[in-house]
Amino acid sequence: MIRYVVKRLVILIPTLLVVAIIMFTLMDFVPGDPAVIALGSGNHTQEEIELKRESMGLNKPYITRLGEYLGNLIFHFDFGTSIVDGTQIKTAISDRFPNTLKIALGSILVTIIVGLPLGVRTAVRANTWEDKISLFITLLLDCMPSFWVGLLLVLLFALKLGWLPSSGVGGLKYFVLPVIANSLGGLAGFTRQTRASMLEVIRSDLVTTARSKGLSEREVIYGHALPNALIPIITIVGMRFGQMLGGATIIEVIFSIPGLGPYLVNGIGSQDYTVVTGGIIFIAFSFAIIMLLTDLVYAFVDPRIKAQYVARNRKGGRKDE
Amino acid sequence: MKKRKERKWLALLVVVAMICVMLAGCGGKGNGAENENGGTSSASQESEEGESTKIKADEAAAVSEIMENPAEKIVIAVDDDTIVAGPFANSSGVRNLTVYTLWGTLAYRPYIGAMLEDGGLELVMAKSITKEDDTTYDVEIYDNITDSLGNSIKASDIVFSLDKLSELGYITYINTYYESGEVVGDYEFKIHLKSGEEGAIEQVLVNGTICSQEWYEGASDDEIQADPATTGPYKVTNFQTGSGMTLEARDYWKTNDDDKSVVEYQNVKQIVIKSITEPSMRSVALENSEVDLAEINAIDLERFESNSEYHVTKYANAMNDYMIFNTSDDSVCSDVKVRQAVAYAFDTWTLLLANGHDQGELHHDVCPNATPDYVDDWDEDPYYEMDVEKAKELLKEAGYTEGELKIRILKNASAPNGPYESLQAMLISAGIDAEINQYDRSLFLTYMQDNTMWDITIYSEQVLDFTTTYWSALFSEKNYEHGTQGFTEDAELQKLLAAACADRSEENMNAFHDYYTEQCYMIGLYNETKSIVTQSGIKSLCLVRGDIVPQATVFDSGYASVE
Amino acid sequence: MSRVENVGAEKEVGKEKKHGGHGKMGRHGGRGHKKSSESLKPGSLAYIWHSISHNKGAVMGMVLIVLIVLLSILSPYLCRWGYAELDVLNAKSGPSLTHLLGCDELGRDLLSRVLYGARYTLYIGLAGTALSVVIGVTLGAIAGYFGGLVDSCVMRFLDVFQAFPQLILAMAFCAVFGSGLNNCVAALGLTGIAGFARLMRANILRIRDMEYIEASVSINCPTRKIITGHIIPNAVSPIIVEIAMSISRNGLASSSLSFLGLGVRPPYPEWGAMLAGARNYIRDCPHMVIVPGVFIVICVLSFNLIGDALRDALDPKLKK
Amino acid sequence: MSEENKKKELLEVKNLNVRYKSGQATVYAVNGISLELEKGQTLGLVGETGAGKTTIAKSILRILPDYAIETLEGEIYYEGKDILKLSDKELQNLRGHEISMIFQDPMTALNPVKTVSSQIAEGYRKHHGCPRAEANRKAVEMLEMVGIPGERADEYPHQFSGGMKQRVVIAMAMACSPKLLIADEPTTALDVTIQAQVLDLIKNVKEEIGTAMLLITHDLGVVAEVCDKVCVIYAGRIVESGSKEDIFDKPSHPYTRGLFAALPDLDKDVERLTPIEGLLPDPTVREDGCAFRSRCPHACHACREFDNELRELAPGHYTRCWRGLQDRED
Repeated sequence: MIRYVVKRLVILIPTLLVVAIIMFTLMDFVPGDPAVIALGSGNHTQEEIELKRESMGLNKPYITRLGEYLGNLIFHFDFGTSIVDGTQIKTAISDRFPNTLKIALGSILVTIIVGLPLGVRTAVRANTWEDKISLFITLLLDCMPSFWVGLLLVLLFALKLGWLPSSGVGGLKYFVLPVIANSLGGLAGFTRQTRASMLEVIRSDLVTTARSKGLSEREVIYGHALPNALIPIITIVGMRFGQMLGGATIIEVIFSIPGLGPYLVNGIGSQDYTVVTGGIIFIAFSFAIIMLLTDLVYAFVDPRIKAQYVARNRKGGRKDE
Repeated sequence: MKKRKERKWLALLVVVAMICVMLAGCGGKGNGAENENGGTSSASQESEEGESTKIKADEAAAVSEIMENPAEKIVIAVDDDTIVAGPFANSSGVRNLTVYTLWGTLAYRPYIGAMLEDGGLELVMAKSITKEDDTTYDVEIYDNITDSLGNSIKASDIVFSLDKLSELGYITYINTYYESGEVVGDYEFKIHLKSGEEGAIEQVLVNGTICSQEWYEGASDDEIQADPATTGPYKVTNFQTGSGMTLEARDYWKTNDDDKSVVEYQNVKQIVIKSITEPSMRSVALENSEVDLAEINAIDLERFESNSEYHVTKYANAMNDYMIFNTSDDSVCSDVKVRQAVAYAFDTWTLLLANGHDQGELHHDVCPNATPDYVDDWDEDPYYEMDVEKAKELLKEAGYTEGELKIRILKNASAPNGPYESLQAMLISAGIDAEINQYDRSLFLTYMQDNTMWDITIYSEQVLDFTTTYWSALFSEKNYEHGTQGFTEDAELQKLLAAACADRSEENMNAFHDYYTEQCYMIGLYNETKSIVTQSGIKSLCLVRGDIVPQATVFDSGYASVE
Repeated sequence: MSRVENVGAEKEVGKEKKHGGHGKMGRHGGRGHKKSSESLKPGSLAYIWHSISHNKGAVMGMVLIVLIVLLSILSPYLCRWGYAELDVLNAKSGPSLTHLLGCDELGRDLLSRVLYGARYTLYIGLAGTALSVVIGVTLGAIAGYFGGLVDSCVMRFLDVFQAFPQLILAMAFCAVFGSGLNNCVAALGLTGIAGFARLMRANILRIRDMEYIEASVSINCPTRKIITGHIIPNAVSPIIVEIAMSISRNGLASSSLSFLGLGVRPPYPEWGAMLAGARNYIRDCPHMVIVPGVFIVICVLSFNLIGDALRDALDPKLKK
Repeated sequence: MSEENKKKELLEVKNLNVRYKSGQATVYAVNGISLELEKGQTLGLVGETGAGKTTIAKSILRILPDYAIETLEGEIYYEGKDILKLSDKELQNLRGHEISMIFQDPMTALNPVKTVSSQIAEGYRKHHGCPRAEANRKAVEMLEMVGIPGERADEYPHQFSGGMKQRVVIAMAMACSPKLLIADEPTTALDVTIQAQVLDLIKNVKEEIGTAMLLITHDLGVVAEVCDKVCVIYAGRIVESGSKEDIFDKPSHPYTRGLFAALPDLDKDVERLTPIEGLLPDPTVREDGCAFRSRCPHACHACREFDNELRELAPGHYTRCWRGLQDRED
């Protein structure tokens, strides 16, 4: 198993290198000259710009700049400094990532805690009115844009009831509203997916066998049916968690939470290409890690896949995506 | 046969929760009534309608009166999430609020038009400044200046800081005027300027943030940005990127209150800066007493004005909006008739309303009526009021049929949509096909210097001392590669400008004003009245050129911060 | 003569005998002439249409969509006010006789803007989805069918693509090429590719090993024909479901883009832009947020209902 | 049924009717089945696929898919109590403890993500409330009883062959030594060599624990070897029932005869076997008269008016065909 994890990590490096190279090259072709941007607003004489280009090393040929950049990236995880205000991108990301992580983790937990039982219940009671109503409500939540939901939640819980702070960062209670606003959106998709995979398993023979052993309905559904329906559900959870690591931009802007979202949005807004490149490489890296974790969880949940990983190593074949 | 489970109320509960969320959200107007008392003018000191918000000279309240009730803490919500505390940085919302709180400068400008010669400048680090000739000044500084880590500040540190600022290029004024510094003694040095222009020395004295060279060169990047050795009256604690920081009063080297400039007061022990970029969230934070002070949009203002627990302070926005015509041959606006047609086709007050404000001052020149050399009777003569018939006539004269003329409006993405959409709507109804091209902030600045990308745009500038300096910033060919900010190459314009700059006689000022207005190269629009809402414990705010000086806020005896 | 009838046309395709000409479907015993969905070939358009029209939700969804499209086309003639006409006097006013649904902050009539704006949101939803379907499906088909090196290259490329959050990728795209209707569509389209490609590939892998593909390969029918003739039609059913979902997702995403100032440029009254623009007035003039919000909800709901009906029609085992 | 063996009786099914709803149509799966089973006795249900055999078995344990059930009528008495009226709790105590079931396809019957021993121990713990260790010991004991080495107890189902999996299913069913075992075509999914082993295993375990068995199959060979009584099922009805000897020696209903004619017989030298023509009638159509008449070689107009009543040919031997009587006479 460990060999499998190592193998996947080794495959990771080329993927990220490709991402880094793509982003670095892309940002070279984007309009706007980094030196001018570094000098900020107002107009500058030509030699000032030239001086700045020299100090930023922009005159070196593309290949050496790329080599330097990748060298820094791999050996000391240094994404370089921001063009606009010269701050270290690494520190900015390490300051901001915990906030995004808290929202992402919170939202995933809420999605699972609410979505899973709801999905199972609607599957067990398929096509009854309860099934139709909960699907309709989650669909309704799905349709409402997140900034609208965020605002309504603040007006109700922060202002009217005064239970929670309205915005900013601090203790855990600052993250309650953003997490709810962020997770309501994805609930419909998650519930529907759980319902679909549960429906498939509920009608299979193994459930009938379990029932014939005299187990209670709860033991049959949660003990036998759910473990077998987990694989597609875990894929959805992994995919959504990976996406959220890119920063729930809208929620972070509404609740003034300094996460990766606003950092990248401002970076794109002020053409701060080193920030954008660094941010996206970091997100790609964390996304790939989450994908690897999801695959590992597969093995944990389903022994057949674990066997496949272990067997795959001995034969040296490629794990089929 | 399956026994029906009894959890029917689960779905009902969810539906009920949904409805009350909707009602609470949208019922804002409805049940906000309990504290609405019919919009009568509240007890707070509200500037009456029409009183010109011109700031001639802020008589800074006498030091003793300010220090009467020192406060423990004040929590300020700002509309900007780039939290910056380092010595050298670009100007931004947070930077303008805290630069003088954290960093000492040689001098401070308490009002528009304050100059060195007439003693308007308040000296901070500089003990005395003597002018040797137009481009060199000899400055003597106090000998007991220290920063928050105790490093002493000498002349060498000051020259180092000014050189560093000009190298990094964050403050354009320093780059345009500061040539070099020459250390003469431990506490004395000479400043050499690139040009003897009026106001040049003030820009260097006022904008040069000073820090200790020894500390700067020894500190790591993170320390410089997040935990700097500040030379101003406050130091930084609890720095959170993108979210806020806390400024704490430090034992300041200048003890004699009389020498202190308004920025050197320490009237509150702790200043907490909280970044809340969403306007509606700022008013919620204020109502929910999470902050003591916040800038509020006009739309949310009404619920605070009618509430005795809050004070509303109105002030003229330091940035003045004006419209620029691209008069180069690559644009349709090279024809004066087209420019005038566009000028007559829209109404400026509608633009102001569309910007979400209901108060403000319409301009009769690109420069607001706030400078000593502004000619008051400009405000009386007619200034391109909306006249659709005349606009259509001018269009015909320029040879365009209805809807044939296509105008490209360049817009900055972060500027509010309201004014541009209403401008577009008015132009369209006057038969001019207008299109809005919106770009992000820095791409917008790049395209502004490219005469093939736009026909008209709205830009804003801050007036610092005189109308002539404001004019030269916009029109003088020295500042732009070709012609003026609107690419106008007009020798007559430059001649009149030079004359006005040399001698600010009314006759010269009128000549330039009339010429460029008649040629319609640029037209002044407005500066809206902004409003800051504070909790009632705060008696008055120290507002200089549109920026709050938090350390000089005047508190009531019963003041207590929300936190 | 015994009548042959196959109960519930589960998986076998076209097993029952057809009587007479194409028009007359299989005749049924004593249960009158009603054509039950079992008699049509599963996967054929008639079958899909038949089972959708029996699904109450889908019918409602389709009626709403058609209604909105009609109103949008007719809106310039129906409404008294143009969508960009300013009526500054009663800006921000609530629903009144002159303005049925009230005005926005500049005094433009919300009713005409919302109706006229429908075309943009729908255009973004449909065009964005079309772009991702075309590129995504072909990529998925190629990766799925050829496998091996081609497959892993495409998959690695998709991994990279999928790593970027949709919003950030769309923003980067708009920042580089400027915001505006078509860039917004291109941005949303690009970000949808990975989903469709993966779905298509999974289906292709499932179908590729089926006997009837091996059969057609054995009679050396050209690969191109196999892909277009056999694989794509059978792999298309999950894609149709995903299309419906993607349209509603894109429509919604355009409002997030407008929130960040990258969506449709004014004066086009796209719902997302209207919603994002009115967010600061949510407490004092809620109608400015509710009107576009309700229309977005109706639109997205209808597409989801249609999507669900399609899924039930094309994936029988989930029907019961 | 005579009075005295009433009390010996373990299971009595009276007039069981089961109808499914499929789309708009109703499927008449079981149309009035009545049968009895004494302790330790083995009853064989024989019939073609789709005759309703599995539905009967599943309705005894009430594990029919309730989303698809339209009506489930009749009484099923187990030791005097009607299973259809039992509460969920009582039903759960019954399943796996008093009555347990073996399924047709071992590949899908077992839970792939749980170890074999845990799946067996689970049932045992449920009914005996004993600590985990004891349940596991019982599971290993059962596995060895069905011929699976104890050390393989913690492996997963995908590591076992089809035959081995069926042995696990049997071990699971017999864990709580039930009084009645329902076996739904236990050997159909296995290849012939394994079939014999599994059948012997079932017989030995049954005798050892003294379990009555309801065996569902379409393989007359299996019936001959294992069953004491036989019921022939056609289109949801018993067309002939009786002891093994009655059915094998004196088949009277045309369908039963057709079944035997379709069997290759070693001692008879026959060129071609005579299969029964056509297929089962459409279950969504209720027809009067004898359901088999469309395929019955002796069908005539009388069959249409046939009142579908069982006729007693001899004590314990019934047939649902008026013609059957005559065969006995000539």
